[in-house]
Amino acid sequence: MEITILAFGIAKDIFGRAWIKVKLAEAATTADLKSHLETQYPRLKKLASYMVAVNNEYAEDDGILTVHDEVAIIPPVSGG
Amino acid sequence: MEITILAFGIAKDIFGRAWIKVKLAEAATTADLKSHLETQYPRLKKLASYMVAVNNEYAEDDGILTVHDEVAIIPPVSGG
Amino acid sequence: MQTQIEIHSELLNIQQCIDWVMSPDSGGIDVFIGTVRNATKGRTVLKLEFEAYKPMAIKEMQKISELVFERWPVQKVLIHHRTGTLQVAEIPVIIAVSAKHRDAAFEACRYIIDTLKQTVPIWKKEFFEDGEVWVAAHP
Amino acid sequence: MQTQIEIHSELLNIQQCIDWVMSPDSGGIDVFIGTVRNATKGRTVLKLEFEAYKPMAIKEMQKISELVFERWPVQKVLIHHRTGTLQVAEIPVIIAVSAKHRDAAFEACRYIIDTLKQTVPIWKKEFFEDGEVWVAAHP
Repeated sequence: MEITILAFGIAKDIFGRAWIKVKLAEAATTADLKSHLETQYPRLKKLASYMVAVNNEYAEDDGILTVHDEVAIIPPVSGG
Repeated sequence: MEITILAFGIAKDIFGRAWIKVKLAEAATTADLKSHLETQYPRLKKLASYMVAVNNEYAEDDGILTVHDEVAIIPPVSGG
Repeated sequence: MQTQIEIHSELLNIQQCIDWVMSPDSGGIDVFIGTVRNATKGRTVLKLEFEAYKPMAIKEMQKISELVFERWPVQKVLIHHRTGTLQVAEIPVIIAVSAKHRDAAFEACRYIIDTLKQTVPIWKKEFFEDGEVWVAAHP
Repeated sequence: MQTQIEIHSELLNIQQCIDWVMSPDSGGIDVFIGTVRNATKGRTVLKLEFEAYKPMAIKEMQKISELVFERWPVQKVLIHHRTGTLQVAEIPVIIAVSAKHRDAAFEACRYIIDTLKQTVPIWKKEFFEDGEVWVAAHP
């Protein structure tokens, strides 16, 4: 399946754009997405941390992704 | 000696005016003033507490008063 | 160490207070705004009257401010207190503290209002439908 | 339980925020105002840029507000956050909390800003004379 991944903050700089598309196996998990992205964009591993958000909620590593989800990469936040 | 005593808040109600004059022995202390006032105005003893201020500072009971001091009765404060 | 302390009977101006404490080397401002509540222990409050022993009150506020600057790394401290008659929802007190880091601003601001209520010679009379009372006067 | 949460790129208006949280049954309001500081760790800051993942940021702010109402007896909670380019001394965030008693207002306000900085998806880029950096991105 092909999923669109939104990027914010430094993740946007790392991807070079505000969203990318990635191809994942059906029933792929958040952890699968992370390892896919880290292979393609090794700079992600240099971050202090980063989270994946699915449908505007922080996602667990074992959460299963579908093509209907809104998926975003959340680097360390720094608002306020 | 005769000293003018300023009154604020409920002390003004108790004295019936914003200041009174009291006659005290030379070298009278804050404690002497208090017992003098409490005899004349027993309602003072009903207060939760009250302090004497001398020259805009809270005074100790053993502080000695002079005719040149600005003396005030400070009932429980409730600003803010 | 910059302090602005005022006691007067005019309306307090929030924006002016905040403008005064702001500074380009501050990262945060904490502001406490007291407001006249419409009830005390279930009794409807019609209005309040504040009276101050002004020279001593200013002096006590200055002491509080000096202690704050000794204890916390803050940049500016403002304390404005109003006197006279205040209606419900009006503002008797504004305290504003700016600091590089927010922790100091929060802690100092809270310390100031807590201490002001204990030491500064200002008195408040509450007016109810059926009477009036000097707050805290009696046990 | 009244909450006002906004994220936008317009100037934040302090007076409007405070007017909104005020209420006749409140006795105190605590307000936290973030301001853009002119330096970070000794380096001169020229400007900041704030970016938000807006729908998720609003949702996270709502969660914070709900938790505040569960935990403290507060009356109104307001969180306004700005996005876009901010100059030194401009205001990225205003948090205001009204309550019957000041303790709840202070504690809730501080909890909100502390938690916002940990969970709400908003990012800040600092611009220096010789470069720029996403705050907190790297260890």
